[in-house]
Amino acid sequence: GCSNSPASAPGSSGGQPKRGGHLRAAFAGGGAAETLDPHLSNLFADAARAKALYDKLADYGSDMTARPRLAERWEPNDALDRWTVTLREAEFHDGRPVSAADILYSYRRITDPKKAYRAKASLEPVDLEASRATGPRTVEFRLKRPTAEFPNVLAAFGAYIVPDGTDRFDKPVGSGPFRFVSFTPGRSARFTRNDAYWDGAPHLDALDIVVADEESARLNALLAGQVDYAHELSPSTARAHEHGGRVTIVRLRNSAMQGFVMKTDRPPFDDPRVRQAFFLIADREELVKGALSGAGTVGNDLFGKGYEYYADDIPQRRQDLDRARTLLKAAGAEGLRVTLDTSPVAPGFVEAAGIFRDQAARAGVTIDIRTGNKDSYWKDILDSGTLAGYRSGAMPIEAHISQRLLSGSTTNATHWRRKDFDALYQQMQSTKDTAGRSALYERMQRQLHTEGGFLVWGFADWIVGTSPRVRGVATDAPANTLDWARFDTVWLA
Amino acid sequence: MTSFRPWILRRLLTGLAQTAAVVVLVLALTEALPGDAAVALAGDDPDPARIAAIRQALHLDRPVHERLAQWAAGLLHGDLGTSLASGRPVAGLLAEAFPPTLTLAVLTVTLLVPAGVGLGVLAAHRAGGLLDRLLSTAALGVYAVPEFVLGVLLTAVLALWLPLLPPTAVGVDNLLARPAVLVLPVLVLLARPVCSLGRLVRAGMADALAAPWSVHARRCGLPPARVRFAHALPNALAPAAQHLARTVDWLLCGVVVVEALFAVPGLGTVLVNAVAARDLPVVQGLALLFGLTAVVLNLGADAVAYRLAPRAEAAA
Amino acid sequence: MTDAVRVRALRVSIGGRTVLDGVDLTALPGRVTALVGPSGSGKTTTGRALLGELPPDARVSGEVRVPRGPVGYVPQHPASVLNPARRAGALLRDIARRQVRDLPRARRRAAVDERVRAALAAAQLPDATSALSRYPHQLSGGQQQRLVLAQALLLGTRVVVADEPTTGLDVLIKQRVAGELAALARQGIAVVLLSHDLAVVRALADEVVVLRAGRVVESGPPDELWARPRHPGTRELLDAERAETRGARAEPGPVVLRAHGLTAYHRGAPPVLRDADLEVRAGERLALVGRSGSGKTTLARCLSGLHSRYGGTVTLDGRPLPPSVRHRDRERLAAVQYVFQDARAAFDEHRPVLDQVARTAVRLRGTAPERAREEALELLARAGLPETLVRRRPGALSGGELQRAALARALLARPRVLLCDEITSGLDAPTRRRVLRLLTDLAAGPGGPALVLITHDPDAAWLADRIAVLDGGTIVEQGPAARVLAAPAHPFTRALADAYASTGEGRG
Amino acid sequence: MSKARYLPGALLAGIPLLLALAGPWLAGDAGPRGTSFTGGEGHWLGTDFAGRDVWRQVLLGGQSVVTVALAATALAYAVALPLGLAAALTHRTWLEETLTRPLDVLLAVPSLLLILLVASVHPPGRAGLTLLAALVTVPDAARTVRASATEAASRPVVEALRTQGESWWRIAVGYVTRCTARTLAADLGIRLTGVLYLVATAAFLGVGAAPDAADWAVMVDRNRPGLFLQPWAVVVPALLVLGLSVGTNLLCDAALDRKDHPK
Ligand SMILES: Nc1ncnc2c1ncn2[C@@H]1O[C@H](COP(=O)(O)OP(=O)(O)OP(=O)(O)O)[C@@H](O)[C@H]1O
Ligand SMILES: Nc1ncnc2c1ncn2[C@@H]1O[C@H](COP(=O)(O)OP(=O)(O)OP(=O)(O)O)[C@@H](O)[C@H]1O
Ligand SMILES: [Mg+2]
Ligand SMILES: [Mg+2]
Repeated sequence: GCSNSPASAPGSSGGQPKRGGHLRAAFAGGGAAETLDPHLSNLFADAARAKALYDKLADYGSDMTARPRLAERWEPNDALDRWTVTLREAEFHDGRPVSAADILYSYRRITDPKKAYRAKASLEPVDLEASRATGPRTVEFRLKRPTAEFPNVLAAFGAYIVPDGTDRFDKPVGSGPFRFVSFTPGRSARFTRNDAYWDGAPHLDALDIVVADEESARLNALLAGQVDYAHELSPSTARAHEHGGRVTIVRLRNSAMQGFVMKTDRPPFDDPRVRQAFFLIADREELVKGALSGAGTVGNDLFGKGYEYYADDIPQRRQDLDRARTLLKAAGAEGLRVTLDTSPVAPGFVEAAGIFRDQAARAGVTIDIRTGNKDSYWKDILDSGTLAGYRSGAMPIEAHISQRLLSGSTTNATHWRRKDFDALYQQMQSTKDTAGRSALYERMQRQLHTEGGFLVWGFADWIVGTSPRVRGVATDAPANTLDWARFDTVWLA
Repeated sequence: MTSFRPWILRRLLTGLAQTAAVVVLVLALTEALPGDAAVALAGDDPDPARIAAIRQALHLDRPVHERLAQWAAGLLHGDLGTSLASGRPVAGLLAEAFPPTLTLAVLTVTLLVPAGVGLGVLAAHRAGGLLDRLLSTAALGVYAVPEFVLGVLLTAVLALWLPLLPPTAVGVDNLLARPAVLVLPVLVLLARPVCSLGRLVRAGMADALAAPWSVHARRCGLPPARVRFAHALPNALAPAAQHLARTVDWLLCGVVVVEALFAVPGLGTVLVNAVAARDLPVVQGLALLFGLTAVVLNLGADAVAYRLAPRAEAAA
Repeated sequence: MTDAVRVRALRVSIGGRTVLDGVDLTALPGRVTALVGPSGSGKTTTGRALLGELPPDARVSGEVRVPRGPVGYVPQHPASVLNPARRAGALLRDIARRQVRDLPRARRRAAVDERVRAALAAAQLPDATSALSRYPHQLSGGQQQRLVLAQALLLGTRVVVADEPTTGLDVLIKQRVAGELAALARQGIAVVLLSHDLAVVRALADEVVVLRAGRVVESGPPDELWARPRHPGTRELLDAERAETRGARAEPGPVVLRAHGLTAYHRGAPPVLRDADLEVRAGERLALVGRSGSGKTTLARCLSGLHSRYGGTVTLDGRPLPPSVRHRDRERLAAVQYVFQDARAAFDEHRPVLDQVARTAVRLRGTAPERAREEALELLARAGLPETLVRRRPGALSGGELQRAALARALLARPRVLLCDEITSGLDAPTRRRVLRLLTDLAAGPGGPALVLITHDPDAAWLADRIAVLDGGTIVEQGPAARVLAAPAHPFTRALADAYASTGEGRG
Repeated sequence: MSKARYLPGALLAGIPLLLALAGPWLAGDAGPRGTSFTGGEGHWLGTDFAGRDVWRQVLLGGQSVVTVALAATALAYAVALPLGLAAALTHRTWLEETLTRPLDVLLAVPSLLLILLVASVHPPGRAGLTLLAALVTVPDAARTVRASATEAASRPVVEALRTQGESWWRIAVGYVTRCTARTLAADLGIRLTGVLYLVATAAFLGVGAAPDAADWAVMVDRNRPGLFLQPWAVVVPALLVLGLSVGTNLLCDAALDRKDHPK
């Protein structure tokens, strides 16, 4: 009875699923900071473990639409500020059924004002004081304002459901496809099949999630058969081994937006002509080739390529140095000199800065690159500097806007604060029909495309390697979506 | 020689002061890093409110010296504090990361001493000769190769091309239970110190073997091996002992690269992660550990030097 | 005859200089063959040729035949052949162990110990336990000498080359060591003795070969040689005439250097010098005598600021003298100069001797380098060292030559007090006379140094105005030389006086 | 004959030195970027991780390595030698303690941690990196100097030189250093290599030089992922670094051996 969720993810190669086997998957980790508390999960390894043990009410499909998971269905009222969510029949590993109380407990735990759980900001629209269980398996969520995209909240990163009252995670109990066996932070975690899983028991007998921080270690382990699945490989690794036959390379497209952010409220970028000139300076192909080693596609200064509501109709922007020069001249910014903040927070980041510097030089703009500390980079660029490297994982376009582009957004790195834009967003959230919302999304995106602060030059593939006997790995699942790092649908041939 | 004991005692006392200095230095540097544990925990979602909340929850809003004092007070009760990033006790965390590092270090040193000394003695056997040149050049070559390059090469050949050995220790919780995974890391760890130790020993040996007292020992009919090992070697060892102490220190604290390459979750990994997470209690705990190790090792090396150059009373 | 050492027409030239020029020598088993000759005549070089250890750049012709197997060797400078990082016991046991290899394992240890003890006793180091546990630098010069001798005795070779084996030994021990060498020869070993000590040579040798400037000028049994020396050089060499009867003398002036209640010790050991009082007056010559190991060198080192682990006071002109050279200013450094017992160890092996000698004047008197070299050359020449010699590095000088260079180095400071530690031990009689004359002349001159002569040589002691006798770290007797030697109170002083008398008789 | 012994060292060290010196002049302008880790298209050593021409990067990348390594080693020894000698020559315990204990504190901080921290606090330029590398090298080098000088410093010659009123420098450098020259030269060579290695490892950990800097040591690390696609980007700079360090060490050896056997 789960019409909305795919019965089985599209496999990397066909064949009849086989039961049994023990799969070892290698992820980059965070050492002792790793945790099994799904609300704290921050790293990909944490997320993969959380996904094995727990469920969310909803999760994202490959186009970032929310797909029901523990929720069987959801229905809004007309004002879109009261949503009734009906749970499916599912049980935790200890046999207790998943109930409305568990949902409310989990959400209240996440939004605990004294704590700082990851999904706290995403759950902000929900008024949990007023929300209540209307039956053992129905929850009525009261929202602080109309929210047409409320399902996105249910699918938010880290909004996992834990049993009511849980506060310790040394022997975690969830409703997910695998049961907990053991865990050593920074090293390995072991899980076994949950035969009673509501979405059908996994094919695998057991799953190990092991940690190898270094990419080459993950690759070598994969090549030597120490692991069967290696998460996050580099584009050059992919190219080197794609046709070797020893490993299967899976490219998860559109996983990470790559770009630069310009502070739209400070010189020189407070002048839209300068921002446009910068849009035109970027040679996106060169950036993708050089910084992503070709593993990605070009961007069009908009977030969410391939996602629901993405404005595909807006023509692709190309490098035009003459126009860029003209615009700069018009803005009185000839011989412009700006500082570009960057930091080795992700592969390709610093390279992109270097490439862009060279491109800008051809338009008469001098860019000084300042390499910041990678551990505090995101905080540092939020309010200081004028131009900085940026990247973002997958999330619905709505989430991108609400978190980064509204006057009250907490991580508004472009300082994009427009009353008219905010109004469009509110209007969109209050619009019930999809077509109407779609039109509003397009208007917002057009505005961002012409004068926004995000210079999005590309979308990086997320590269996963598996041993050839691993089947059922989803190929079109950007990182953090439902089918990414999903091991209940995987089997060993 | 009766003054040996007070000397050690005094050195241990200054050692404690030194360790305190190390802790403070490391703390000051870590504190000077941009951002704090809250910022690091927030990562790419640096919501100011969230950061403020984390900061409050971790007591990061209190001044450093207060936190340091509290940590020191805890230390007196044998409590190293709790990790900011994971909320787990630091002592337990270090205790978990120590065995892999110790295993690697002990194994490496056990092989290093005979190999390095042997190489040096062999090369010094005929200083300037063909064997010496070959050995020296090879040693220099290997010494100049950083671990990450050597690691890649050895892994490519021994683990991937001729699949003789497992390339990483990924997912292995007890290294000693799967000794095969230790071979590559130990080889890589060994490579550089063997070469540097060998060169120092060679230099010392060449001088010692040319000294008149070596000539006299040979003249007295002592077999060449005895002259080499019992007479010349001790005189060549003082700098080598210093170097060895440094190497052990490095093995215990600085094998970040090898741990990363072979996915061995030891102290180096903890260190890098702790710095990245601005996890001060862990960094302090590590600094304490490093400081104490260094004090003990330096003391050992000085004691050896004291014994090997008895004429030099100044060493005490 | 196969056991004989045979040297025929040996020519050695080093660095273009002919050091040996047609040396013939035969040393028979069971006999002591002595090689005598002035300092620098080639004795050590001959000895090294027997060992096959001439420097790599030496050009050698002629024939050297030595029986197979190792050759026992007592080098002239014992300090350099003792491994600084090995205790005396280990050095001896290493050798002894080779001798007991055919014994059953269980008995080897005891046998080794027994042999080591026997060798030590034979080398006159009876206090075995304490000596064995010491490092070489913790032994006195004479003790080191005997340790090396013990090594040679332990070796059990068929040939022993002993280069100045009795330097640094006091008269009593010297006689006993000579006795041991004779006993060695009686065991059928060929002993080649290179020595300046004519008393020992005459008492011990069966055959004496006289070298002069690298040539053998004559040879024969000692009695014959002493009775009828053919070569004028030999006559001069063998003439045991006393240096000079005290020479010219200045009236002793005020006290320059005074040590009061000096108690010196080494790290972690009982004091080696106890409550010593000593005065040195301007223009005076003081002989410091005593058994080997009695603390003479230590006393001198305390005075000269090289040993600062002591209690008590040292004053110069009534003002306290800093215990360490590091704290002495230029003037006070220059005022008290020390000539090292082991000259070879006191020179930098990398630099020419002349440069090193001249530096004293440059550093301590502020003389211009050119002028300092001239002064140094002049002084060295007076000590019998020509310019060609001193332009070389220390390695190319003989033991006696270096000893004189060391003396010149100290003298160049124009010291007020000169502490001479066994500076004549490595010199032949004529050279010794020459050096002593040089010293006394300088001392008698205006502003000349007061001399403290640490010596085992009765001649040198005789030269002194006053004698102080050290025994076991205590000054047991002190007074005018004539009185002390005429009416010795202490057994050691008595032995010294006897030895003096006997050499005096030797002179006839 | 005597010249010949310098030949291997001179050749090995000469090529990298020459490239480092002349490279920046020969490099010319940056052409357009290609795809990373490919060969051909006018890139005769292929492209690097950022699609740049490897040969051009090689030409540009020597200067920083060579200057940092040489300057840091020289600087480290300029500090460590007097410190180590002073510690070996002094008899004053307090002086020795004040000289060596602070260094021991530095020594007790693992050098990579120190670099990691300092470089993160203040991203260093070339000069900063040099200072940093020198800083972490000094304590170790000073200890080695002290250990090897202690024996020579306790010889009677030193006492004789002191009674001669010889200056500290002459004793320390003129005698003690000379006696320990062989060990020190071996150590110096090792330090030079150590600094090269340090720069490379710092790059591995993501500090020190900018990640896309033209720098042989950085290139080796950054181009590692493409080793199986386009080996030259790793192999060439690695060989140059190797040649530099082996060559200088061989030169040291050759010079010393000559001094020891004057003919
Ligand atoms: N570093 C040391 N540690 C312990 N004992 C020492 C040390 N140096 C010398 N001694 C001992 O001190 C005593 C006195 O030594 P010193 O060198 O003063 O004797 P000396 O009278 O000069 O003898 P000689 O005539 O043999 O040169 C000797 O017994 C010697 O073994
Ligand atoms: N390596 C050398 N190079 C040049 N000349 C040397 C060398 N070694 C020794 N000589 C010279 O050879 C001569 C003989 O030296 P040798 O050491 O044999 O003399 P000796 O008879 O033992 O003198 P002493 O009684 O002073 O020890 C000396 O004049 C010395 O300067
Ligand atoms: Mg001689
Ligand atoms: Mg003495």
